[in-house]
Amino acid sequence: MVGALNAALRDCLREDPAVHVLGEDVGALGGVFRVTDGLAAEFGSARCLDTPLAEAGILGTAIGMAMYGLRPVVEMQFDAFAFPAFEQLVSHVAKMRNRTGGRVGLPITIRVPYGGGVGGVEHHSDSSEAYYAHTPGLHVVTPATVADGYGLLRAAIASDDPVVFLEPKRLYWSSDPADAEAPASRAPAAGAPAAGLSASGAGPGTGRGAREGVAPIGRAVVRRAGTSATLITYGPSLPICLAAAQAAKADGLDLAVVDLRSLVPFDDETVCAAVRATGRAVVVHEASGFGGVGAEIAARVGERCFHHLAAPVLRVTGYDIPYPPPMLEKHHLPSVDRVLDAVARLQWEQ
Amino acid sequence: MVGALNAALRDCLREDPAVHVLGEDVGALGGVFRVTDGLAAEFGSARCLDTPLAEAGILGTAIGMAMYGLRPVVEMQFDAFAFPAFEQLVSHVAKMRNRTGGRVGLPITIRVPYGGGVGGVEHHSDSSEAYYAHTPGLHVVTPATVADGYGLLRAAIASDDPVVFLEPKRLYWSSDPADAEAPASRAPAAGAPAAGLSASGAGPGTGRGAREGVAPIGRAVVRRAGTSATLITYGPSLPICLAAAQAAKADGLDLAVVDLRSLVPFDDETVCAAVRATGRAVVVHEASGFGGVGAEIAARVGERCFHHLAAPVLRVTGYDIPYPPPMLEKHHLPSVDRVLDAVARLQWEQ
Amino acid sequence: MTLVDHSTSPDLVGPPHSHGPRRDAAPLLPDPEPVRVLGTEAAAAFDPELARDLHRRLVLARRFNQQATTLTRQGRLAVYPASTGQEACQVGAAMVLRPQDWLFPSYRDTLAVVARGVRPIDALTLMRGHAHCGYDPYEHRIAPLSTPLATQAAHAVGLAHAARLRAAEDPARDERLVALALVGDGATSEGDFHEALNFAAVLGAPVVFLVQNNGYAISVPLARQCAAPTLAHKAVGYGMVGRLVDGNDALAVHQVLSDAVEHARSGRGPVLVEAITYRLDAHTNADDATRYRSAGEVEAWRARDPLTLLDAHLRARGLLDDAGAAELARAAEELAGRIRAEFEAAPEPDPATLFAHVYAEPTSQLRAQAAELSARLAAEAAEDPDGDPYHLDGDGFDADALTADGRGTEGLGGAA
Amino acid sequence: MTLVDHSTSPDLVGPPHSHGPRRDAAPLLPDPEPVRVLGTEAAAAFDPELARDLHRRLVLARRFNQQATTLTRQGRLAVYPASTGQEACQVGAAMVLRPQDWLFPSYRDTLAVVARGVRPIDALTLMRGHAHCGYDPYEHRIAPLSTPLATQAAHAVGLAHAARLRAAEDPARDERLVALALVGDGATSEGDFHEALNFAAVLGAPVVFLVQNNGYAISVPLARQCAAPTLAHKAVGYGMVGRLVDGNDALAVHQVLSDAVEHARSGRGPVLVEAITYRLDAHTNADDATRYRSAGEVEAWRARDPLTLLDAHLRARGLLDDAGAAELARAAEELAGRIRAEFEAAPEPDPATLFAHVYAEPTSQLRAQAAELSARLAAEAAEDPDGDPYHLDGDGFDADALTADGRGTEGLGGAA
Ligand SMILES: Cc1ncc(C[n+]2csc(CCOP(=O)(O)OP(=O)(O)O)c2C)c(N)n1
Ligand SMILES: Cc1ncc(C[n+]2csc(CCOP(=O)(O)OP(=O)(O)O)c2C)c(N)n1
Ligand SMILES: [Mg+2]
Ligand SMILES: [Mg+2]
Repeated sequence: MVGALNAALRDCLREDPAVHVLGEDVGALGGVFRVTDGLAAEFGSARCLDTPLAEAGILGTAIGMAMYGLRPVVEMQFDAFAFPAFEQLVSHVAKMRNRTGGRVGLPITIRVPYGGGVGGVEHHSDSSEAYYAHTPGLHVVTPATVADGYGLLRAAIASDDPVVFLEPKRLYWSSDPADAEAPASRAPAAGAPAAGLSASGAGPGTGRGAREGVAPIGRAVVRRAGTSATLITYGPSLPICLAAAQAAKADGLDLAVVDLRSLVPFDDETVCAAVRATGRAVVVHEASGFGGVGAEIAARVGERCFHHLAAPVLRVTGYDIPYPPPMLEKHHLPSVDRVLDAVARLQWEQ
Repeated sequence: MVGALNAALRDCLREDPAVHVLGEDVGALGGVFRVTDGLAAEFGSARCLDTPLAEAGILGTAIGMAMYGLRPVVEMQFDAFAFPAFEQLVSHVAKMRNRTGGRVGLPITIRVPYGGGVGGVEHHSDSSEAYYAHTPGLHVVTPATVADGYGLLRAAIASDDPVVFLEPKRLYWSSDPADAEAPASRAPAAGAPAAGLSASGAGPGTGRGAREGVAPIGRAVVRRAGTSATLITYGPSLPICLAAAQAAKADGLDLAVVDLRSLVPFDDETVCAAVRATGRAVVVHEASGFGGVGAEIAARVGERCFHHLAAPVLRVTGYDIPYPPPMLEKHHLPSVDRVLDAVARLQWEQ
Repeated sequence: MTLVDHSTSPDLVGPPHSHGPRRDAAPLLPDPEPVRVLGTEAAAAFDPELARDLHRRLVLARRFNQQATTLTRQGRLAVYPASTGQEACQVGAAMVLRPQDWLFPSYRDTLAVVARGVRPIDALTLMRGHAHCGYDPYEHRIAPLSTPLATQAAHAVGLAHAARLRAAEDPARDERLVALALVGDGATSEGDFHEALNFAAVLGAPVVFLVQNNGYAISVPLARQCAAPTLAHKAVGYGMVGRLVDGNDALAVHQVLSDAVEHARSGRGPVLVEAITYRLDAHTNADDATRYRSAGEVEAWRARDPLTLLDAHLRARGLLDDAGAAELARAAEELAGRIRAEFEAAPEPDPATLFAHVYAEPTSQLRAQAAELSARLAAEAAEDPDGDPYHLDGDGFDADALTADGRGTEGLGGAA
Repeated sequence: MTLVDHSTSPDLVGPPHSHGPRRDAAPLLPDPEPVRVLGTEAAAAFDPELARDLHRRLVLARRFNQQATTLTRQGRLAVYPASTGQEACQVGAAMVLRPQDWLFPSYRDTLAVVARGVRPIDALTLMRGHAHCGYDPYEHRIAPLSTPLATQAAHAVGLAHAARLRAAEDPARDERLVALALVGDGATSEGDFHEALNFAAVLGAPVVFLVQNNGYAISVPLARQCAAPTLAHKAVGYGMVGRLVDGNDALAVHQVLSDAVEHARSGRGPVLVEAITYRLDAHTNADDATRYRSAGEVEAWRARDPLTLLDAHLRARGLLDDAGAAELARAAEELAGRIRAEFEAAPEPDPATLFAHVYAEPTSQLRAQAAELSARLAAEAAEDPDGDPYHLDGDGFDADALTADGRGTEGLGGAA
């Protein structure tokens, strides 16, 4: 996915002089994950700016840049290292348009590598999407495929609203899973073409309108159609769910897999249609379960699909513990087995 | 409630020389809400310390104090002004015990006035309990009555774990509602006496053990027994729910009201027993709904009480918007009418 | 464009202190004796018209503070953090800026906002509780009053930096813009202050940071806030120029800030100015200042009231007489009356504004929530036709209605 | 106890700059020429035994860096941020502390931790990935290695402040404790650094802040990090003493840090020390330093290797000969061997540790989650008896097992 993200940044920098990248080590180094590789060389150190080491300062500076008409793309080096910028994010970035009666919008993209599974030492594997998703005024998106890495980042940068763009560290070196089935169609009523695993499945972008390969913010996609039960997931857990669906075939279960892609705005339509079709749902993410995004998903599915549910909506998530050290993280992360265990508990006997 | 909080601090300062209060304006001024009134005069400016204006510095300093064996009680002046300390809270306070294999516990109480309804200008009325509740390693409690103001603060300070102590600004000047019915008994299996509206309803404290008037962390209380449906709430919304229950009588509905008091640890037992008894539930809080604590409550009630539910668990919350200006906040806050509307949608016809 | 001089990369075979830019500290350090004009020889040389203009604005600003405080007592203003005693800083900050410049005020800086041309009612919208920011930041080049302390300092840096970037791309469109960020003495303790100053210095951004050191952060005196020789001494730690000025000497404030702004404008980097002043009123109308400071202290500072000092100067130099003072008093009353009238005429806020500007386009969830509220209000209105007249069918927040007719008044300057 | 001298409250009738404490800036400012001992007359006066001890520890520290780097190549260590080239700072920091003092290291400071007496395997636990902090902070008076940059500086302030508070209550129990916080040049840009220094100065806490200025924050050179004359110049902005030292001169580092620690210990307040040094290796084994710095630059600094400099000094003064060097090399190999042996013997981590120490008492939810994992692992073990041997019936994390037998070794000092 790193290549797709890099390409998206490069294309945006090329097409729009207002786009500026800034963050720690994004210049000569190309970022610790190399997502900004070569950008300073091509566009100069002013447009791909190595900042001092201070995340609140970075985001605060980006706010001022956006107020002057630029479209800053901020890189936070790791998820936990975005926390120093939390006040700037919650009290300013998320609220600026609202507090100025629509006058001052902040088209800032905040790229945050998140999640674990890469052997990172403490503070390098956090999943903080729940904090962002609960903050009105932010869009929160996360790609799970290479194509969406490109398409959603384009859309985020094109958006006139601030977007927290969560990059699953585990999938940085991924190519799209060959065994994933072709994208199933979205809920027909939604009216936009499904964005699939290839960049060709473009839907309407936000902000400055759609472009080739731009994935729509606010649209989930059914990665795998199924009739038995519906797995709802996003980001780093998509491959787990696809693998679980594959494995479940052996038990005669045909699992649908929904990739949310966008946590805010939330695509109720696609999710509810997919759940109603099966009557059973499991939500999967690696962040801690308590108060996680999975709670919101389970709650709203419960509200909206109550009479279609044959079993409670279950959650498979990280435990309610600080992220473990590398040697133990495998126990914490949702696994195919844990997903299948949850599916097995969906009251099939009734 | 201010008096009860002040009394709790005073008693703790008297009883335990390790207890230290620190924060902005907690000294001569007694805090902007006067919760620390008179403490500097009685215990000296070192034990009730006016700090420089820097929340990360305050919490970081408190961490070091706790490492040396003190029990710091930190005041954050307003909810949104705790955000600068977010990294210290999430990356250190919440994780220290875990990351040191249990060697270094941090008995820090972080008092945060939260919520709206007091005519505060922007950034003065936020509700951020969802951020804290999603952070493993923190306890998160919030009193809704004067007695719990005293009892839970005592328990928080006595706890050997960090406690985010959320004080509903709206209830600072409250006395306990005279019209609330006597506390109904808690789920019998839980084994602890119910903490009622008077300070006499003491249960076991944590950490250094129970004391007179100390309310147990981790125990919800049924504020009103009822048979028709169960309102689940906490902090500033408790009076709304009690009033709604009162009003519902006119429609022949007998609503139970559960006051969570402790968001983490969560009292599944009391909540589930109360929901199972009625088969219908509405969750009420003033924070924005999306990804709020209400989502967690609805999700876990859905998981645990699925076969007892006659209707979906509904939520009445603040909208998914930045907190409004004072003149408009009444529209945003859950009201008796909104609670009753939700109750009316609990599929009574079926 | 060179953002910073990187030619000073480590002298590899030289001494190890070659790390980073080496520059002489001496020119960056403030004179610990604050700059004064009043009572010095420089006062005689000061432009008399400018001095009179400053004085006029101080008089109006003082009246504004009084009127706003009165409105809090009448319950028409939820809260007001008066800048009484700090008017020389407020007025000076606005006056040294050119139209292309930007102001980044703190919550106490309503008067700087008004002095830059915003209608009083709009500058007070936040404190009235009708909306968050009552003026259009782009129209006036003023960021919203910032309640989270020190956070807006970084915004000033980013904006000034962006303007330089744009100017470098297209020199013809170079605005030669300066951003002025206002913070209090207490706010200098925040990490955001530090980060903003460092970014400004490293980027060489044209920003002036004005610290209004009024001696207190609510109840906390400076001695418990910072142990530095002066707050201006912080500048050297960022490699920027630090200056100290008597903040109650309107002429000195104007001079030091003008110099600082031109320093930044000319590309010589940011400047930190500390103005030593005093808040004569309580923190806000809700505060009880007697809890933390003595009446004697306040009285001593009242003797150094910036208005009194400038008044005395003008009278001594024959630039003000009783007739002039009476005329000024009338203008001040006219301003107060206008504020009251604006308050009378101000419309109630529209609940539709709650949802209209969370995002550029409301999400489906927000549309549903807006519809729910709209239906509820409609039902309430049906029950009680005399009640709340609002419903949610419009785009909401009619900020034009708030700012229209504001053009001619131009804040304190045009109140005559 | 007086936390800060508040007798300097505003001189009410005096000049307005009476706000806050007035103190002379001059004694706080660093000499922009870093302190050196090697190559100066002071070298001759330096205690020969101390110089030899320092040298011995530098040799061992260097070998430690090499061995750890080798372990990363063998995949036995997940990551290692070497301090090669910075050993004089690492060793100096540990040596100037007394037993009652506390050390607050950053993630790069494994060697300072080892030099203070922690077993290598325990100091490396974080980087091995077996647990977060492998040593008992209370046993060694060392906080966990801090990955979130600059955040631990405030912890040092709080701990030092608490110790003073306790000492004031009971002077007989006064430990006269000093806290030493280590940060990098990049970390000085964080707001947390600013806040910690300000708190230390206002509280008068006995803290020494040592900035190891190695010229880079990962890839970002100091010139893009800060434009100050030196980082030590930041001290004056807090009202504390700032000192600059050649961080590759082990004798100078020892001297300046000793002075700073005694300054703090004697109640004269905190000190900021900038040590100018260079990281000879990449940021970590995962980093590619050729992307941002030249081979020539590295070579130039290698000529100022702290080990080479001290070696030359000792040989010139007849304090080291080939036989002594050979003995040292043997001790270094012994250390390396011991590290490898400790790695061989280290047990696998126990999954029970995941839940055991989130709270003092696990919540019911955590107990349920632990039981779920335990059942799953038991089921897996039943399917595959040769698999993961862990189950979750214990209290978990047996830190004693990690630290036992570590007492006799005393880090670098006892490796002989
Ligand atoms: C981040 C943050 N923390 C705390 C507050 C609460 N608060 C509002 S004003 C104030 C004191 C500000 O003092 P100073 O910076 O000196 O400005 P002054 O009030 O004197 O103008 C405080 C603590 C805030 N607004 N923002
Ligand atoms: C708050 C925070 N932001 C970012 C990082 C990622 N990071 C780890 S090391 C590093 C550079 C540190 O540079 P410096 O302070 O000079 O220390 P050095 O690596 O040179 O020892 C960065 C940016 C972090 N660990 N913490
Ligand atoms: Mg002040
Ligand atoms: Mg460095």
